[in-house]
Amino acid sequence: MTFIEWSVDISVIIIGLSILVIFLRLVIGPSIEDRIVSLDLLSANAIAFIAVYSIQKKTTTFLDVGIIVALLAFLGTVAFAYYLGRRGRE
Amino acid sequence: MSKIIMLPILFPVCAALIMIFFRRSVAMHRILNVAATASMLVVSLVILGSVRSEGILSLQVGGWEAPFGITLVADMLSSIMVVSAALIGFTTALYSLGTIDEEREHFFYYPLLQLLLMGINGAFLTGDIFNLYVWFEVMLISSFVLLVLGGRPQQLEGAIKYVTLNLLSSSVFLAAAGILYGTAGTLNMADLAMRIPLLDHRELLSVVAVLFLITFGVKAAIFPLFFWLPASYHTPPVAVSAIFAGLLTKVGVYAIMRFFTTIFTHDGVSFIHQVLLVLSAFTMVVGVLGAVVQYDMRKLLSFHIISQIGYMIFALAVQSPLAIAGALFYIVHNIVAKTNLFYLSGLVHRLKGSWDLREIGGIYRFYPMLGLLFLVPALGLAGIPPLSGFWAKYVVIKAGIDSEHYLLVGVALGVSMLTLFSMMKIWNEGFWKNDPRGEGSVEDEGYLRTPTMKKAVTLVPIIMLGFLTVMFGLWFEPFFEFADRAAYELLDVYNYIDAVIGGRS
Amino acid sequence: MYSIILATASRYLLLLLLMFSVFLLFRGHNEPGGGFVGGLVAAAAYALYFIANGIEAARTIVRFEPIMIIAAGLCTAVASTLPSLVVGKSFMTAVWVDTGIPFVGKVGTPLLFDLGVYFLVLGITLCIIFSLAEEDRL
Amino acid sequence: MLVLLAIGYCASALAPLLYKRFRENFGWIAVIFPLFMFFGLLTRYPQIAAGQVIRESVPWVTSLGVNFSFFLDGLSLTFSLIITLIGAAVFLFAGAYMKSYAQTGRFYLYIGIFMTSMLGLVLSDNMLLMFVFWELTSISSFLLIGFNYHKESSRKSALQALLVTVGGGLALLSGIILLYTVTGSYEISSFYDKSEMITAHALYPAVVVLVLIGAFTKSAQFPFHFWLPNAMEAPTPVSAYLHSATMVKAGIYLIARMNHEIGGTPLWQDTILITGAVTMLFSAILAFKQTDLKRLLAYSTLSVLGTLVMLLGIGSKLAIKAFFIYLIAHSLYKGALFLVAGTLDHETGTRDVRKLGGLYKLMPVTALTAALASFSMMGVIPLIGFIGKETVYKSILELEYWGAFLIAGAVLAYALVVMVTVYVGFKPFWGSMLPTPRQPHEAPVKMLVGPGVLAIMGLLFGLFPNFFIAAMLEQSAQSILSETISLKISLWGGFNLVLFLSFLTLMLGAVFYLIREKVPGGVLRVSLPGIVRPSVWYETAINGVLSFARLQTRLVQNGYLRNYIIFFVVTTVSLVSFPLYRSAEQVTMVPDFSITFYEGALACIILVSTLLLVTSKSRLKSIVALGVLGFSIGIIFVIYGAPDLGLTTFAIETLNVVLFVLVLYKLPGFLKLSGSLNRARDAVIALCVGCMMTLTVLFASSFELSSALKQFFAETSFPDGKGRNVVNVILVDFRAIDTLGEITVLTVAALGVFALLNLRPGRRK
Amino acid sequence: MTFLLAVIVGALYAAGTYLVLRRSIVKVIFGLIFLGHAANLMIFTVGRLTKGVPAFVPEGAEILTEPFADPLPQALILTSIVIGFGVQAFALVLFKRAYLTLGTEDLDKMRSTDQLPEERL
Amino acid sequence: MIEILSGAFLLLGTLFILVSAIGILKMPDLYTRMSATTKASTLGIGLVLIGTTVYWQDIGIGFRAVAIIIFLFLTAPVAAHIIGRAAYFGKVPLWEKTKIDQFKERVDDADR
Amino acid sequence: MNPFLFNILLAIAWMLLVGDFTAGTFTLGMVVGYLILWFSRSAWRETKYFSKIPLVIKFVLYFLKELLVANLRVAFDIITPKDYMEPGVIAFPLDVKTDIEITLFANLVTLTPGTLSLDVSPDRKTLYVHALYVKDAVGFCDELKEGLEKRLIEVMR
Ligand code: NA
Ligand code: NA
Repeated sequence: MTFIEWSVDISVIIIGLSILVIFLRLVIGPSIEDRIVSLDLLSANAIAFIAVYSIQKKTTTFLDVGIIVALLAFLGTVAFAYYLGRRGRE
Repeated sequence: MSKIIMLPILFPVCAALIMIFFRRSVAMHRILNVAATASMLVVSLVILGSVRSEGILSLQVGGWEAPFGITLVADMLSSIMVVSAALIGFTTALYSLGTIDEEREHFFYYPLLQLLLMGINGAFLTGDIFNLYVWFEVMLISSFVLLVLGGRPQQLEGAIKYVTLNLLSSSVFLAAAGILYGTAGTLNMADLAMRIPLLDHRELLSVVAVLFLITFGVKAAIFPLFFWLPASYHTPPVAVSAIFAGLLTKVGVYAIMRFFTTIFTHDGVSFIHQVLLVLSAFTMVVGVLGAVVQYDMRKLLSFHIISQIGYMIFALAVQSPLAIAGALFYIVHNIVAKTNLFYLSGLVHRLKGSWDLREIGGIYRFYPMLGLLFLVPALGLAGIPPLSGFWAKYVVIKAGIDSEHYLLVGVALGVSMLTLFSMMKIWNEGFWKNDPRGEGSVEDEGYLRTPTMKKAVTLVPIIMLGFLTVMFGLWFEPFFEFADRAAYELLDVYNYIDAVIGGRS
Repeated sequence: MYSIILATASRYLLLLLLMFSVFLLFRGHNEPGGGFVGGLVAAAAYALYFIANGIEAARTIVRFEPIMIIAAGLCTAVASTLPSLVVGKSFMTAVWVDTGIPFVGKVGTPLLFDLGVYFLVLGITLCIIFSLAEEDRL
Repeated sequence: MLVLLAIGYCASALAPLLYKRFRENFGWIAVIFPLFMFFGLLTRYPQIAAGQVIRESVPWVTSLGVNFSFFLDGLSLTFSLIITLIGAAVFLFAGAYMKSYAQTGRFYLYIGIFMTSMLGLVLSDNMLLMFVFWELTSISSFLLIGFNYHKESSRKSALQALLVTVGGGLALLSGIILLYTVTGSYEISSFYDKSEMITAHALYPAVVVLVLIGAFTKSAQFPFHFWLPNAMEAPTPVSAYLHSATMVKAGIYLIARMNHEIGGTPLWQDTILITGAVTMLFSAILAFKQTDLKRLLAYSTLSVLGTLVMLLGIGSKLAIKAFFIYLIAHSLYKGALFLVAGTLDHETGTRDVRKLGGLYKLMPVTALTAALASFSMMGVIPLIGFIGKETVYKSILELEYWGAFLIAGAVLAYALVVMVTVYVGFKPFWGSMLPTPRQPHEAPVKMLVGPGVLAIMGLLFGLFPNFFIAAMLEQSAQSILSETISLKISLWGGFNLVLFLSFLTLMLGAVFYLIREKVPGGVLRVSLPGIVRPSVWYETAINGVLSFARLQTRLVQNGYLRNYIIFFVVTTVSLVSFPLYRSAEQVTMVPDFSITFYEGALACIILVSTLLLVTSKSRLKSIVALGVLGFSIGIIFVIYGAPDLGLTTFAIETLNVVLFVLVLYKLPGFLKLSGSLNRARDAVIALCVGCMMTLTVLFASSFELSSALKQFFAETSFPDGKGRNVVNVILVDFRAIDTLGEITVLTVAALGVFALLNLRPGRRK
Repeated sequence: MTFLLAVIVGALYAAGTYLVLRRSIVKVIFGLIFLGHAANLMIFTVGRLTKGVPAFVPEGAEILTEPFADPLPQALILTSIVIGFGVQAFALVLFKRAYLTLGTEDLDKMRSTDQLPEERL
Repeated sequence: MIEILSGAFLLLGTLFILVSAIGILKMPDLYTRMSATTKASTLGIGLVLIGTTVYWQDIGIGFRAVAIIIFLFLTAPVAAHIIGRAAYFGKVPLWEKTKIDQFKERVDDADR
Repeated sequence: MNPFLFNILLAIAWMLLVGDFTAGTFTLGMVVGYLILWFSRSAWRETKYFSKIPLVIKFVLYFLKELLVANLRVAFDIITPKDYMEPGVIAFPLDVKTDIEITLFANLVTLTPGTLSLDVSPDRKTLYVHALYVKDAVGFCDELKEGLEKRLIEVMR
């Protein structure tokens, strides 16, 4: 096992762990904003995971998925904020 | 020649496209809609003619040979169904001219009608299971929108049930198609017909078959999956109810027919025929009992749809060539008669301003021709000779007796009594009885003031379909020949396989 | 809830997202992407713009009635099926032009079809979002 | 004969138009039509009398063995002549009688259709064709009974008659089909030689029962008789024609027609004998308490119909002879009397016998007609009715076992009929004059000719029976018994037991009349307990069906969406479980259990967020959970080599969030609506579904899948599809038509949303 | 992982079923979405899992060689996802309109179209 | 050599990601959680992407990675801003040890 | 920014995305970029193009340093059990004026760990910042003004 393979494996585990931790925050909340932030963070971690996974599987095709996730996660977050804003107004 | 079979799919989408582009010009929508359905009718008749003379037509879409691409297949069954769809499309196009309000026309009523027909035609013509799913969805979503167009509370309420239950069935369809690919490795119907008998794990295909049965059962509105139908069919404008009543459930029946005669014929599914027999009895009975207690004309007619589906399913479950032919003829007869009855109920409503039979009456006295026009499909539906329904009923019952399903035959006969009973209920209450609000009420005058043109376009479809009901009855032999041939084609799968995989394109 | 920060950012992001959507569209035949995703991303761009700047601004920037975009998309997709008939092939058979162009690769009716899908998806998403947003204001 | 029928239907269709043109004298024009047919058929009389059978066949639905095949033999000729002759009388009569009704044109239309169908019925050689006409007579009868449709009682009676006769018709239809199963043909003439084969067949009892139910309902035999008195709601010409002379005889025709082919067995003979006898007696007794002219006649008709059926049941040569004579006699006198009743009703405005009397002076011709017909009905020499009665008694007396009982019953029934006759034929005309709602005077010629001719024919036939009818009846009898009978009819049989019985009958009749006159009115209102009245059975059945239907519909179509879904789910699970259980045996390979860390984490996230969503009480939390779920599924797609799917999932999930956000804050927060019991039930159902799907997935992926498609796409995607992204090539090329459908779905969805939001009540754009 | 995915599919189906049986229309929508996910994932699983090898013809190669993920189920799922998106969007808006028009989110109160004649007010 | 560099980037990046994950779990209130973590993860992802680029040594990949990084750096703060603001207006409480709150007055003004 | 320049930039971005630097790609990028710009032209009212590349580079480096340092500081705080935080919400008076300046500034503030732009006042004069380490409000503001804001204004004007 080369260093890169080793570090990839480690990275995958660490990212997986972080994802679980962030997900825990999503589950416990307490505020809805906490959950939204966690969701945003989860998608960010998904990008990292995809990047590492593309090295692990030696395929570049996955990276484009990362771009999409980055672009869209932001829209999702903004949409939630929009909702919160409206909720506040009414 | 086989290229012609894509036209029933291409015409509607093109027509719809043009209409959407020229959104504001409702007059153009109207003309185009009638023109498109009329030409679809012509095309479908040509297809039927060439299937009759040349045998099964198949078209490998995209030029990819079966089973790799998607094949469109027009065999006798499909062509008959497409002709029926085009016919109802055409009559509904006319009927809509006289009955649909301008608001709805502005909000894409006609394009939606076209796309509905596109979905229906696609479902009839495709030879690929997943493609069938797609056409089902096209049909379904168009029907959703047509159902709610106008946004009245009743429509929305009915639509919730319609949409939810149909989406559930779609989800089952999808799952079934997925498992089918996962077990058989192909989605082409002919290929499946060829492969399934050779597979080792056929039992799993019985699971798939049951799932398909469920999903098509929902579309066909068989017991106990029909609840969406009576909950919603009476809510949209009657032109919409009519086309739904005529065509949508029949697509489900068509699919059951196709799947359980062409694809799933291995012994593992024989229990499904037993299931179908039982369900068909319940469908007939529950449907007709639902009908006899109704006073809303459209509700009454809606429950009847279910009951009549029972007959078709019964015949399908019997599976003899005669039974299949009978089922097919039953479908066509029912499409014609049922749509016509809905048209008529619309006319009655126009005259009397109510759907409730208790509130109206006296039509026969002042509009005797309307009475006659009603009696033709009503008695036809009840199976009174020499109208079309008699032959339909006769063939189904004959097939039942031949296969010694006496109990079910008894049920079918009893149900036909109740059908007559409920049809005569409409007759007694709506036509014979005096109008409880006195004669010549305001609505009558309202009707009399409608322009002659509008009256004509509502009456022409009714007369056309009534004429067909009579024709089917009096001139039954040629129609039955078609049905008979379709039945033989269906039961002899090799024709179908040969036409699709054989690579004629 | 207008925010300068979001509004300003959204103008730049709009361009980036649109660009990326076109990129996805053209490249989809060879790599991940295609008309659907392209259209969806384009729609996402406008959705973002709408949330940040309001519905009028979004309508102005889209310039066309979403329904017309749908029609155009559907038209393109349907039109792409017609060359097959002209050349006498089976319905919807792909027809390719001999010379390709860089990055996109071979040009043919499937690409046109994908382009139609792109516009259609964009149109329908916009149609839905705009309708909802406008209803909301009333 | 097909041509004859076609002319008949065309003529009927023209009736309303012609009526508009001629109005006043339409009766005279209308009568041409039945007379034309009558004489047309009469021209065949010599051939038939000579023993010929005229056949004709035009193909119809050959593949199902149904053709327009007709035959004219003695039996059908007898019936055809009765139909057209009485038809002529009625058509003429109605011309005047119906003047007070609106829409007389329609009346002629229906009655014309009826007459033609009735002719078709008796002329058909093909049983299915006969059935077609059979049903047509039921329908035209329905329309005619309900002719006074503004009256509820008319509508009810019409429906009742229709249901009973059509119901019986359905039984007949099944009988016919069974008969086809046995013989392979619908042609009655082809059954002729197969009699033994039919009676020996296992289906034979079913055939008999079904055919007889058909016949009994049509001919109003007990217990299906109740519709006939109610059918008197029809205008009187209709009652005279359909419900006395012709349509109700269709069943009798059928029994007579099938007597040779499927009869001759104890089952057949006993059934019709007993049914006929019961009907004869029972309805005569019921006649006792009637006061309405037409109902009196109706019950007497029932009694006669019973007698006719009974005679067929006896089945001896003499009985058949009696059958024919009585058939003709009854048609003549009952037709006449009904028309007389119509005249009375028309002139006086009432049909209550208690209110009629002494009209002789005002209506002498009518009175004479009535008297003539009544004498025939009472069986007074020298009218044909007398011969009829004598032969009936004789044939009963021939019976060995039943004879004694039957003769007593027959005498009793006949005596009651005599009483009815007195009421209808004599009481209104003789005695003291009673005031009536309308001022009566002699009826117009049109109303006199018909009954007059019928009554006179009764006399002529009685005086010269052999000259007029014997030859035809011989041939008819032959078609029933298939042996030659020499029918020598004589008016006078000498002083014997039969003559004594005739005398006794008249005396008894007189006694009954006197008793009826003396009893207080209250007795007449006493009715039988419901349990022995089939009309009550009918009502109970209809109401029972209706309330069951209501109950069932409320139970099944109850409006609760979740109940519908439960039906759906439970059906699915229970139907799937059976083949799923069986397919478990075919599982050979254990699925892949290996799990990496991140897969486990992913699964954990999916499961937890699912749980989160299911239990969530906040909408936004649900959307967040849904987002997590969607993204996780996207990641699964990516991990397993489907980046395009991943891309699409991410994009759609995000847009879904936007949509949800736009829609959802208008929607309410979650309320806990279901009780815990419901939730537990739903949870169990849901778990069943889950298990089912899990097992299905496991089973389905437990073997190698070899797909030719996968290989094909891999090999042709780039060379032929010009694309390296195989998925995309599939979408836009291999399966492009799927995509076309799919974008159509999207288009419609968008239009739908647009319309839903912009087109709604109270909002204009 | 096939096993795990099978369990996930089952869980999604169960959750979807449970949710569509609720009385609140919002939950029903969530249920429908769940069922959509479940069906897609099911097709994916049943179409056999192949890890990390997407179906792309590599640069320079003419054909794709094993192992690679079966592209057909992917195409099917893609189609169904997009169809599901359209249909769900419509359903969502429909449910919203129904709520606003009928003034209730409780499905048990939406029974008027099914009521028998004598039950109507 | 390249592989080692790449691996180092990956590990460093994932370390930041882990830190931010812990941060979001551990920090006392929403604002501190956001403040602390969004950028750490952004930085971490940036590092991971650089590691990926280094590994592939492909210009296309490189620019895609750069595109993601730019995009993240563009969107992350906007997202944080918009949620933080919504939270504040939505009355999500501050940590009780928060010293100063100069925003409160304006929000209260707006409320009035 | 000049639309034409922006068009070129977009074309370059396109080439970057595509990873192919030929004339064909550039042309296609120009076409795509032009279409996009044309499609969304109403979003563009301003602005002027800048050419202070060295300033930009200097600014970026400064920012990266800040970013790294701040990140480490927070990371330390997170992984050690003890909290050193003294959070607060500060009203920061803005000198930057234009949309783009305000946006950039606010984002950069957010990106530096420990600080989070909450809102810009409607009159665009104040930026409300949540910060983790606030000794005193005035000191915090001065630090930010002298550091980030000043450099940003240098670059932008
Ligand atoms: Na694609
Ligand atoms: Na972020």
